Amino acid sequence: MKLVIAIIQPHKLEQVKEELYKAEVNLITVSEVLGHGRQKGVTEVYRGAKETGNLLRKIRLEIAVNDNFLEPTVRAITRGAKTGETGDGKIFVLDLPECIRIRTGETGGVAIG
Amino acid sequence: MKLVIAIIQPHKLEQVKEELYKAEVNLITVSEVLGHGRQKGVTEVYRGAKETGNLLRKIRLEIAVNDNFLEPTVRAITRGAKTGETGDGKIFVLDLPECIRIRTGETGGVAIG
Amino acid sequence: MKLVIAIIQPHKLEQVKEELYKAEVNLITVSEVLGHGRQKGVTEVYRGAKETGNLLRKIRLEIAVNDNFLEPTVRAITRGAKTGETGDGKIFVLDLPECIRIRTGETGGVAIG
Amino acid sequence: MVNPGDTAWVLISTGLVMLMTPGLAFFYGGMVRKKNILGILMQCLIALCVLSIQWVLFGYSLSFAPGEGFWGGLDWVGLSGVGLEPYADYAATIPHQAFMIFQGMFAVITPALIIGAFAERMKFSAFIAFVLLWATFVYDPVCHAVWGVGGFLRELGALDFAGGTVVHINAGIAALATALVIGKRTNIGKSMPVPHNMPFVVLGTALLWFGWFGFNAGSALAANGIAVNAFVVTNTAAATGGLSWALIEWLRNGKPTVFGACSGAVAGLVAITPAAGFVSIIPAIVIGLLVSLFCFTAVSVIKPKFGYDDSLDAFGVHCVGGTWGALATGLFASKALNPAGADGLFFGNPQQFLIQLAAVGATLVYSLAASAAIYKLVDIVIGLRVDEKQEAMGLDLTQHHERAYTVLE
Amino acid sequence: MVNPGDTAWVLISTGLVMLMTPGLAFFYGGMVRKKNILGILMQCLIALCVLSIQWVLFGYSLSFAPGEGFWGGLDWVGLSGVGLEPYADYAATIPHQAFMIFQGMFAVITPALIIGAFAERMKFSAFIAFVLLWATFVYDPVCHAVWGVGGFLRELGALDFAGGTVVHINAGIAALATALVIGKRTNIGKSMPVPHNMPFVVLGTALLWFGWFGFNAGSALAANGIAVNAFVVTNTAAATGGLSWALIEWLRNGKPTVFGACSGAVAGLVAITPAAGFVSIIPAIVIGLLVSLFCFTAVSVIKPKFGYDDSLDAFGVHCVGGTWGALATGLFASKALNPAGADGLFFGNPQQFLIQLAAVGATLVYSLAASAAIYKLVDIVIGLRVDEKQEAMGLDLTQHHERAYTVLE
Amino acid sequence: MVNPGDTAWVLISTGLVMLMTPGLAFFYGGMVRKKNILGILMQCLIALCVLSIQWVLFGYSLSFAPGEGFWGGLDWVGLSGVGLEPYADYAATIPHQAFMIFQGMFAVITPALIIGAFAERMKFSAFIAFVLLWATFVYDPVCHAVWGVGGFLRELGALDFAGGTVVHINAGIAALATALVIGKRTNIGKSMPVPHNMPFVVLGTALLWFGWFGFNAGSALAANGIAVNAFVVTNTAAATGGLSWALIEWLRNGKPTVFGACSGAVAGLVAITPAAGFVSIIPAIVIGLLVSLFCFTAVSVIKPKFGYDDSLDAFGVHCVGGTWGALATGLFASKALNPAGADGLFFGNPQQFLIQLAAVGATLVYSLAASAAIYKLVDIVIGLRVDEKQEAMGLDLTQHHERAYTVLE
Ligand SMILES: Nc1ncnc2c1ncn2[C@@H]1O[C@H](COP(=O)(O)OP(=O)(O)O)[C@@H](O)[C@H]1O
Ligand SMILES: Nc1ncnc2c1ncn2[C@@H]1O[C@H](COP(=O)(O)OP(=O)(O)O)[C@@H](O)[C@H]1O
Ligand SMILES: Nc1ncnc2c1ncn2[C@@H]1O[C@H](COP(=O)(O)OP(=O)(O)O)[C@@H](O)[C@H]1O
Repeated sequence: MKLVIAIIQPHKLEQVKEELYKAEVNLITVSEVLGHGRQKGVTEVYRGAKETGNLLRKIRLEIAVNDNFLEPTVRAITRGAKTGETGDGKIFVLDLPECIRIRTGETGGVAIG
Repeated sequence: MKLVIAIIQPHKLEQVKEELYKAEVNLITVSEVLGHGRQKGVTEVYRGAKETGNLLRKIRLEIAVNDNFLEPTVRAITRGAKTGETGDGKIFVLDLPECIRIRTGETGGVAIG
Repeated sequence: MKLVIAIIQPHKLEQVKEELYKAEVNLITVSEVLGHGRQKGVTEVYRGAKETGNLLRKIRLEIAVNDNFLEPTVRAITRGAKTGETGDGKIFVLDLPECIRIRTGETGGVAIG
Repeated sequence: MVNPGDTAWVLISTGLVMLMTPGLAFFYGGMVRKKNILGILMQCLIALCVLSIQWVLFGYSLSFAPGEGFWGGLDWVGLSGVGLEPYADYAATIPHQAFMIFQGMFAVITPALIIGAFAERMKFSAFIAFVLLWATFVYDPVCHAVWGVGGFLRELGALDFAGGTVVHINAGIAALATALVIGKRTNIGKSMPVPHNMPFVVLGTALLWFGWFGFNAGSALAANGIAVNAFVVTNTAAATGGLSWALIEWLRNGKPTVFGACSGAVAGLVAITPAAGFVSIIPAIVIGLLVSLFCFTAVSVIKPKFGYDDSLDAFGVHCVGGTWGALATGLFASKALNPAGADGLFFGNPQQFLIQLAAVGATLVYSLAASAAIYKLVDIVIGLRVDEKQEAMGLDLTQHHERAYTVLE
Repeated sequence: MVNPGDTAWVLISTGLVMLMTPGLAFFYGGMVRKKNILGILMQCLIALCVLSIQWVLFGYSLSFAPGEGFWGGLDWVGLSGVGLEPYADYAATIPHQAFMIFQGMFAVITPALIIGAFAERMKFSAFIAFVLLWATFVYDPVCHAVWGVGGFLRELGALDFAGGTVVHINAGIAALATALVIGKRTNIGKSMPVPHNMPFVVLGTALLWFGWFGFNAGSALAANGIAVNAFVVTNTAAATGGLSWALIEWLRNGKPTVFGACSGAVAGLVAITPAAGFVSIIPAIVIGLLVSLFCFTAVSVIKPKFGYDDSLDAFGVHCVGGTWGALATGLFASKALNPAGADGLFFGNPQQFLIQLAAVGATLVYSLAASAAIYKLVDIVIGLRVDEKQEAMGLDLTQHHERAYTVLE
Repeated sequence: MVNPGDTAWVLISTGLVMLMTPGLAFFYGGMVRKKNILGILMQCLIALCVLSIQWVLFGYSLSFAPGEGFWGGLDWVGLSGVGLEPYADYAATIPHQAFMIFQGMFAVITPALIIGAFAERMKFSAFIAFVLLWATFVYDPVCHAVWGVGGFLRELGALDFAGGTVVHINAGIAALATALVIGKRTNIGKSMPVPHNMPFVVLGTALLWFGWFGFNAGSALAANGIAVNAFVVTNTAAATGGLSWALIEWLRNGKPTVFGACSGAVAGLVAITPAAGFVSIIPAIVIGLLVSLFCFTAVSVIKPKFGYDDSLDAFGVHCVGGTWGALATGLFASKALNPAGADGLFFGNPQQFLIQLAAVGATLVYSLAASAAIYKLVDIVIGLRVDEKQEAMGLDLTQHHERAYTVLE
């Protein structure tokens, strides 16, 4: 099993979710994060003091998948999130040795979906 | 060492924390996330436009433990978080090769607690 | 590749970021979390009801690095975040088997930076 | 004859009192958990809607039409006979409808005060039924008894300038009744829920304080010296109440809190309400200083001891503060200040104190019994509480299919 | 002669109407996504600034200087001749400048209402140009036609107590025009953006309701019986509108929402505006009950069907509600209540209903055409829309280099 | 004799000015970091409490009892002799206590303005001591000098309609003194803290603007032509100030900001304060346009250059804006408008400009010295600053044991 962590642009969330559903990946966990990457932020100005807003709002997705779903998941995210400009984000893939469904106590691959 | 990530219902946090303390797991990191799982969200309505609130508020726990604490941790979370209905959430267990306590520079198992 | 997760004090973020930039680690993802550790929270009082504010505000950093950057990264975080008092936080290091840059589709070490 | 200055004052005072209901909504709304704030805001908003209509249709008639000791009757139903000429028995220099709408805002906020007691667990449908019944069978009669021509407490000589008995004791004791009937929120106890947005509590306090100038000084029903006196003592009691609560916390808990200062200010406003047109500045200071002691004790000592879940302390602040204010009026009232009033105990007339006691007692007994009965009735017919799962998800989502705040974007 | 009571009432009413623009800012601001709230707040704030200045410089003259049917002329430019003595043709008991500044606040909020239509996608520079042109070439002439000495709809005998045609139909139909010209927001459709801060919507509603007392009751321009009547029916229509919308939702969607109750209250306030000085309490209830039905249908049925993106329903609430109010005035107006008015259809004068229809029609036609033309012109010269990337990032960052809320600390 | 219209106007104006302190609380509170907002709200709230009490106990007497050049004396301590009849030397048509409580709200907000200078680092206990001492030894004497019967600047003929010297210069220069004495916040410099809640800044601005109508137009102490004039120029200067600041930013930084427009509106309100009853519309426009230039320069050019940490620009806005306003009064005042005033330089009386200069100078010198001394004294006795760890954790948790917002649920 794998744990996929993706950092994407906030306004791409809807599209990514759609692509994931199309790929039959329905279970996801989403949170708001701030990211600093290659993308330059808009300069913010407060009473003349300029802030090079170096932390930009991003969305973080966390998706646990069985191995055979890894590639479709990564592709779905990429399809939904790509604009071709800096700031599109990254996908990180971790090994996931164990997964437990709290409701049933099931473990492993069957607990993921 | 293991890194345990759990997604639970918001109103179960207090109980999970209690169970964890009983299991002598005292160090945790908590954040608010949105989850999409099998649980159906309540439909939200804004001026007649219906939103199938497909992202539900959840709590994410992150707990680094030594291997011998893994099972008690998982059990404590399960005890605290289980209602038996969809939406109870998942526990993900990752391998944690290294852990450092910033204050002392200690590393490994001793730095976890 | 490694995924470094660090939990630090909120007011140390600026310094940690600076140290990371000095170490040429420029890409990070930041979020707000609540932590329960050894540090005792300030007791909060609401109409006489005391809350031992047992969840303290912390900052969580997530940084994917190539292996040769691991040590500089850990050291930079430590330099920036350390005060020597409880609550300074922890650094967790995970193996990161894969990383994809969404914009270009690049994978592996080259996609990290 | 209609005096434009007095009319202007009563109209703007009416606006100020109207603003208190949203003020209360934010005061209470900031105190609850994020998932329940819309529940509070909606209850306040709907109370404003429903009771505004009830008032012009029949509430005003029940309360103020000249009638029996307890009941104004139905002569003024639908405002028939309530016109744009003054009705001198109530106010000789403003249009009758100005008096009517000013009083209407009191009839709106009083039931809304009770919301604090059953916050975070009540069904919205049951709330509407309750608020309508309570306004009709508790507020209107008590209002008539104290302020209506022919009302029995009015005849008795009870002093209540702007609503110590009618508004605060009445709603405050009803709050206790409802808290007892509906029972505690689930899963609280070990760790009490914490106010989710303290700035909203402060915003609410500010709007309440501001609006209370209309509430109290508007109750003079003219822009005269009594109005000015009421304005001055209102501000003073709010200030001393706020300071006093903060100081009590400082001594007892080591730090003064914003929540405490807000609570104290509101308590001071509550306590000065019945007295505002009858007492001068030094009594106002005393009233404000002591009310926070009484309310703090009720909220932080008595409530935990008895364990009832008056979630946002509607009883602890309004009933306790209102009772103190009504009794203090019997102590400090002075005919030198307001010849239309009476002298209190400290001005040589212990009789007045007894009258005040009687009025407080009558209100407490009637309102407690009637409120509990109505609330129980609603429980039987509709059911008061949301189920446990709904309570866990919060009223916003389950009662209104809305969320207060988005997380993303 | 200047009457202090009337002057006090008009001044405080002016303050109340001023407060409605920030009220609107929060009402609208709470509805948009987090990334666009400052865009809304800024547009409202700058409208208040720019139009306050436009008004004293030449707007007031264009609107109210005695002139032709459509145009007041330039006699009162820079307030020359507009002094501190009463100008009896408009208001005999208050300084002329008091009338001027009271009207000024109407001239501010009317263009600001349109903001709801093009929210979340308009360039700030284009907004300033548009608002200035619209105020000058749409608001001022319509205002003159209806209220100015010599105005052609005034001569016709059209009744508009506080701005049903001048304010709500005018801004509401302009909203439709701008929504059509600027086009839909990108990426909406499947999932409509959700209000990011419902408590702000409630706060805005509360401030609007409060301020509307000044808007309507202040339009009596004196603290007299007509002002009191306007105050009472205003509150009543807001209450019935709010309740009615909630009930419609309850029946149709299973649950009443806070957003619905707020929308309904505002719709009730809109609808009663033209009628406030001419109708009594029962018509006010009818007006309030029905307006929510009409506006709900416009917003939840018609808009989705036609698919225009009137983002925050400025058309659906203000044009629809204002039209109903203006026509209802022709139904329910009564000379018994206000001899300076006229009788409506239900009081034996069908003529008045036709006059109201004509006034509504004239306003709709002129404002629709002129607003679309002006908006298109601004598009050609400056460009109306931010580019797609800016729309994705939000107006706050791209138009103002600011964020509304910090995430950390 | 008491005039109800005038009394209504002064009472509601008092309410409006009271509302400015919470307005200020949100204006300032939105600007600080999340962890310090309650510190701001609490300081404002407690200032309202403590100074309301100080005022009725002895502050009013020190300020307004007929006395020496600098000191009103103790004749009116505890409001003895301050009754419900008019006191003609101050206001002939309203109860004396109405004048007293109106002035009391000025005495509350003036010290609260200073909070902006030492925000995010001051101990709460030290704050209370400071605010009480400052009100007594700086505000009360300066107020007496300018407005009290026998006050030396009043005798000199200095014009200050609603508080340019007494309120804004006085508080603004004290702000500089305190910022210098307490020193900079730790760890700022590289990246200045960013306002945590811009909508609160806008809310505060709106409440300030609204309240300022009472502040300035209420200072006529009657609902007459002067009040109307003050109302009109107040709104105009706020509008031009807001627009002007936005335009300056547009030219200089490429984009206008909401924060800038709010700052400019407040600066415009500050500057028109001393002039409001003495100047007409064109001077008001000039005053508003220029004040933003001066304040923008102070805030964005001078402050960074000198490096003092006037955190929320209490000096940069209030002292700079107030000074410009006081001097502008000496330029633009006109007896034709207000015979009780004087002619300014542009109306042929250069003398008045010199008098204004003298009044500004005297206030600056006295307040700077006295404020610094008091602040230093409090530092020695109690200690001004929280320790570094507390500053890092924030004032909310460390001074009040509360958090403004919950993260979960
Ligand atoms: N090595 C990394 N570690 C942690 N987060 C990263 C890393 N690289 C990118 N990110 C996250 O991804 C976001 C987008 O990265 P960025 O470099 O702007 O995009 P792109 O790779 O498309 O040019 C960043 O804001 C940050 O949150
Ligand atoms: N495979 C997964 N990847 C990421 N998050 C998941 C996954 N499965 C579940 N979750 C998280 O757990 C929450 C609960 O899952 P759900 O399917 O509703 O519960 P249950 O498994 O008890 O039926 C979801 O809202 C989501 O946040
Ligand atoms: N084992 C752990 N698992 C998850 N989070 C942890 C763990 N240990 C520490 N943390 C996080 O780090 C924060 C600081 O830990 P704490 O024990 O207070 O600091 P220190 O180790 O410097 O004494 C905690 O608030 C918590 O968020």
